[in-house]
Amino acid sequence: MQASIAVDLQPIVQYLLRIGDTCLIHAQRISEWSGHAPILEEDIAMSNMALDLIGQSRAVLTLAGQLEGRGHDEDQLAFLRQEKDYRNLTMVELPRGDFAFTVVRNAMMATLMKLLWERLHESSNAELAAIAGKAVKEARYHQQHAADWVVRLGDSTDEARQRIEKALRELWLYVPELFESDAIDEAASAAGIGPRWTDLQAKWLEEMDAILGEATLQRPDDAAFRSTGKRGVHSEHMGYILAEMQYLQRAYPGGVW
Amino acid sequence: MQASIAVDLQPIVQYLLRIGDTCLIHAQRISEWSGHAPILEEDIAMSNMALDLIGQSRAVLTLAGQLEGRGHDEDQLAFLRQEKDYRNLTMVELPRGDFAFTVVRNAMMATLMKLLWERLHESSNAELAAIAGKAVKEARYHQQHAADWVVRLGDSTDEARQRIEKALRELWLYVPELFESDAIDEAASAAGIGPRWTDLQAKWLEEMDAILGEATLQRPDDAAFRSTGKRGVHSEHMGYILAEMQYLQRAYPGGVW
Amino acid sequence: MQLEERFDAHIDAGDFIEAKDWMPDHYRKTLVRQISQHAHSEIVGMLPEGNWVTRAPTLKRKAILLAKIQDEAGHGLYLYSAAETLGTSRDQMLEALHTGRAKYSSIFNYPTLTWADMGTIGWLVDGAAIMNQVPICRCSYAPYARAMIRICREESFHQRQGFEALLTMMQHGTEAQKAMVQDAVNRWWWPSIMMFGPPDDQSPNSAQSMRWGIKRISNDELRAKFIDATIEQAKVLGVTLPDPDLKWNEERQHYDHGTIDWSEFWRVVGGDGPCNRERLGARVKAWDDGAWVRDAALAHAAKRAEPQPLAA
Amino acid sequence: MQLEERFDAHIDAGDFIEAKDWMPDHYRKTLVRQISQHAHSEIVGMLPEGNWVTRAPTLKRKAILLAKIQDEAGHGLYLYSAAETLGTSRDQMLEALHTGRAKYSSIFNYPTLTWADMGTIGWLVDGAAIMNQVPICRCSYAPYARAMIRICREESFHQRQGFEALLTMMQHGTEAQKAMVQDAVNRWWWPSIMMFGPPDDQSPNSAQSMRWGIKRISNDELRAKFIDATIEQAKVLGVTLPDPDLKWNEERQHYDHGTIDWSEFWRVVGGDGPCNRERLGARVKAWDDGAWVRDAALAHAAKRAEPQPLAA
Repeated sequence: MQASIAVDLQPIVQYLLRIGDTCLIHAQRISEWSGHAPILEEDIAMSNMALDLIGQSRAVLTLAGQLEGRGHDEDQLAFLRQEKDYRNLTMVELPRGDFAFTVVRNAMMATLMKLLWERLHESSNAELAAIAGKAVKEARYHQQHAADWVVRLGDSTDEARQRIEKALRELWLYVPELFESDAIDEAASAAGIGPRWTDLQAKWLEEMDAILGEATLQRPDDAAFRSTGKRGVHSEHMGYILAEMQYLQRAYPGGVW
Repeated sequence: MQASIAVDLQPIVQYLLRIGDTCLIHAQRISEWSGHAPILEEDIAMSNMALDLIGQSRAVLTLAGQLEGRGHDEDQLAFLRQEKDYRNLTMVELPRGDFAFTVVRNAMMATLMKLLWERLHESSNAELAAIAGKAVKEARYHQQHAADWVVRLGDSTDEARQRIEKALRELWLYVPELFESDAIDEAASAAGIGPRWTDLQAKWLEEMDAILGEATLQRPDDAAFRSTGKRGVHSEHMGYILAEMQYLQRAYPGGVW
Repeated sequence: MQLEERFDAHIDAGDFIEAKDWMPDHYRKTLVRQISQHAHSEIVGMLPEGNWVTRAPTLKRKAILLAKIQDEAGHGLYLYSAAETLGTSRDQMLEALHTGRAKYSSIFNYPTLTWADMGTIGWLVDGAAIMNQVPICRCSYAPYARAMIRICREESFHQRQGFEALLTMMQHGTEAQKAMVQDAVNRWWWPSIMMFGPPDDQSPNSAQSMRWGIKRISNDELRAKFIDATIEQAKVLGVTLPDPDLKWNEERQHYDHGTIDWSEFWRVVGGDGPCNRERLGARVKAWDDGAWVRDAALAHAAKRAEPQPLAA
Repeated sequence: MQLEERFDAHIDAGDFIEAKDWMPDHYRKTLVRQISQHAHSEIVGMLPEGNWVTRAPTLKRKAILLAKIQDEAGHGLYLYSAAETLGTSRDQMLEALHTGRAKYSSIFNYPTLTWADMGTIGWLVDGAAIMNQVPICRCSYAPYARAMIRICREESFHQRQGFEALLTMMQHGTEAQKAMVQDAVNRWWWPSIMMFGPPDDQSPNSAQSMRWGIKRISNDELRAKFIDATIEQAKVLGVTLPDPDLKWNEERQHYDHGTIDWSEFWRVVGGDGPCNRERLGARVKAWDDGAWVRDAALAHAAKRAEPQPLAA
C-alpha cells in the first residue's frame, strides 16, 4: 500500500505537478522557521506563508489527480511518489539558509507564483482558474512581505547587505530553470490550461529589478549552471526532504490520519 | 512487509539490543564525518570506527534475533523497528556537533564499550563471548584514538579548550544513563550473559579521570537530568535519524539489496 | 493609602483594572510575571509542535498543525502586548526568558516522540491549559482578561482538533496507530495533570492572587475538574489512562487519582527535564541568530527616516 | 644539457625515475598537477558516496560503502605522499584545490540521487577510472607507479562490488528496484565515458605526457576499450545503455557510439556542473571548520615538546 505510486506522464498532469510540488516543497522549507524566526512577527508570517502554500498545493495536487484519472488523491501524490516523479523547481529544495536567503528566495518565488496565478486565473480549466483566483491574493501578499524584507535588509547594515548579496548570488543560479520552456509548457499553453513559464520571464525580471533597485542591489550575472528539478532530476537535498516528509506514510502502511 | 516488526521484550534480547543499537546509532553519527573531517587522517579514522561499530552491531543484532526466535535478521532489527523499540543510549543520538564533541563522545563511548566487551568476553553465551573477543580489540583502539584527541585538544589553544569543555559539560549530562541498573541488567547478570552496566561505572570513571587528567580537564558535576534511550524513550533527534536510516527499506517493500 | 483602598474596593466589587489605573506594585509585578510566563509558554510551546510539521502524515494535518502554531505565535503576541501595558517591554521579558530568570510552562520540556503526540498535546495539554485559563477571562486586570477571551476560544478549537486527530486513528487506524496513540497518552498523562501546579497546601502565591482576582480557582480544584472531564473523553477515544488508581469517589463527587510524582515536577521546573536545555537553547539561538536582522531593520528605518540626499 | 639527455635516455629505456633523480621542471610540474588532481578526485569523490552512508538499505551495504570511502581517503593519502616527493606539500595542494586552481575529476560534480547510484558509480565510474589508471602503474615516475598499483587493486575490488550490488537488484529485486538501477545507469553513462577526456585531436597535453611515459594510451583508445567491456557487462546486468547508436563496427573492431555532448563536459569542467559549487563548498567548509583542530594539534605538540615545569 505504501509502495510508491506511478504517475501518469501526460503533459497537463506534469504541468500541474510542477506547480503543486513547488508549493509543497517550498512550504516544507519555510515551515522550518516556525519557532525559530528572528522576531515573533516573522514566526507568524512564515507559518502563515507555509500554510497558504500547503493550501495551494492541496488544491493543485487534487486537481492533478483528477485529471490523471488513476484515483490518486492529494496525499498519495504528496507522499508516495519517488523522488524523480516530483516536479518542483530546484530552488525550493535548497536548505533554508539564513533569514536573508529565505527572504530573497521568497521574493523570487512569490513574484513567479503571483505572475503564474494571474495567468492561471484565465485557465480553460475552470477549477484551476478558481484555485488561481484565491491563490493570487495570497501570492501578492507573500511578494509584498518578502520584497519589504529584501529592501529593508539590502539598504541597512553592512552585515545584512553582505548576507543578502550572497543569498542573491547563490539563488540567481537557479533562476534559468524557472523560465526554461519545454513540451510540457507548450502542451499546457496550447490547451489553454496555463502559460508557458518562459512567457512570464520579462515581467518577472521587471518586478525583481524594481525590488532590487529599491534595495540598492545589483542583479547578478547569469551563469552556465542549469538546475533541472522541474524535469525530475533534483539536487541532493531532495532525498533528505522526502525521507522526512514521507516517513509516516511509509512506516504505517494502511494508516488513517 | 515493511511495516514495523514487533520485538520480543525478554530481558536477554533487550540487553543485546542495547548493545547492538548503541553501536548502530553511534556509527550513523560518526559516519557523518566521512569526507568532512578536519584532516584526511581523521576521515580515515572516523570511517574506520563507523565500520567497526557497524560490524559489532551486525553481530550482536544477529545474535539478538536468534535468541528472540522470531526469525528476525540483522536488517529487520536494524531497519524495521519503531523508535520506541530501539534501545540505544541517548548519548549516541545527539547530533555530531563539532570535532571536540565528537572526540569526547567517542572517548566516553569507547571506554564504556571496551569495559563491556571485556566482560562479555566471559559471557555464558559462547557466540557473544566470541563477538566480544574481536570487538574488544577494536574498542581499545577507538578509546586510544579518542583519548589522544581529548588530551591534544584539552591541553592546547584557548579555543580548543573552550570547545572541549563545552562538549564535556553537555555530554556529561548523559552519563548517568550509562550506568543505571534495572531488571534487564539483573536478568543478564543472573544468566551470566553479561555484567550489570552499573558494575562498570567505577572503572569507567577511573579511566575517564585518567584521560581528563592528562588533558588538564575537570570532570563536570552531576546534574539531576536523566536520559532514557536505553528504555526506549529517546530524544527528539532519534526520529530524524530513523527517518533517514530506514527510508529505503520502508519505501521499497520487498526489496533485495 | 487612599489609592490602595480604592483599588481594593474595585477588586472587591469585581470591577476591572485598566492599564491607566493606579495599582499596587506587587499586583503589577505579579501580573507581569504571570502574563509574561504565559507568553513565553506560547512561544516555547511552538517548538515541540514545530518538530513535527515537516513530518505530518497528510497535507490536511500539516495545515492544521501549521495553523495551530501560527495561533500560538499570535497568542504570544497578544500576551506580550498585555504585559507591555504594565510598563515592561517585550525585549525585557525575552531577556528574562533567555537568561533563565523567567519560566514557561514545564510541560514543553517533554519531547514529542511520535505523531500521536500532536493530537495528545491538543487533547490533554491544551485541555489542561484551557481549564487553567478560562477563569483568567474574568481576571481583574482587563487587558489580560480580554487577551484571554480570544486565546481561550482558539485553544478550545485546538483541543477539539487534537481530540479528533486521535479519534480518527483510534476508530479508523491500524493497530500500530492505536498503539502509537496509547503510548503518547501514557507519556503525556502525568505531566498534564501536573500542569495545574503543586497541591493547594504547597502553593505559596495562590492566596494573594486569589485575593486580587488574578487567580479564581485553586490548583487542586482545577485538576479534579480536568481529570473528571478527561476520563469521560478517554472512554470515547478508547484509550487507557496510565493510572490504575483512578476511581470515582462518591463522597468527593470526583475521581480519586494515584500519587503524583512531585519530585519529577520539581526536577523539570528546576531545569533538569528531558528537553529544558534544548528548548531554551533553541529560543536563544533563534534570538541570537536573528540579531543582525533586528539590527538591520532598525538601521533601515533610521536611514529612511532621514531626508534623502538629492540625486546628483 | 647532459642531465636532460640522461633523463631522456632513462625514459626511452623504460626505466623508472625516482624522487632523488634529476628531472626536467616541466616533467615535475606535470606530475604534481596530475597526481594532486588524482588525489583531489579521491577526496572529493568521498562526498557523493558519503551522501548515502546514513541511508544505505542494509547493514552489509552500509559496511561496504564505508569501507570503500575509507579506501578512497587512503588513496588520497598515498597520492598526496607521492606528490610530496616532488617537493610540493599537501597543504599547498589543498590550497590549490580550495581556491579553484586545481581540478578534480569532473564526474564527482554529478549528484547521487538514488541508492542505485552507489552501485553504478562502482561499476561505471570506478570501471572507467581503472581503465585510465592501469597504464599509470607503468608510469615513468616510480613513486606514482607504486601508489597506483595498490590503488588499482582496491579499485577493481570496488568495481566488482558495485557491479554485484546492481546485479543483486536486477536479478532478485522488485520492479521498482530495477527501474532505479536503469535510471542510475541512464544518468551516469555519458558522464562516465567523458571521464577519458576530450577526443585525441583536442587533447593538447597528451603528446608530451606520452613522450615522458606518464601517459601510455590515448583518450579515445581507452574510451573504446571501456565501452566494449561495459556493453558486455550491461548485458549480464540486464540494463540498457542510453545510447541508441551503440553498435559493433567490424572494421574498427570496436563499438561505435553516439555523439558525446562535449559542451556539457566543458561546462562541468568549467565549474557550472550540477554540484561543482556544493562539492568545493563542502571541502572548503570541512577545511575551515577544522582549522582550530589543526591549530590545536600544533599547539599541543609544541607544548609537549617543551620541558615541563616542575610541580610546585
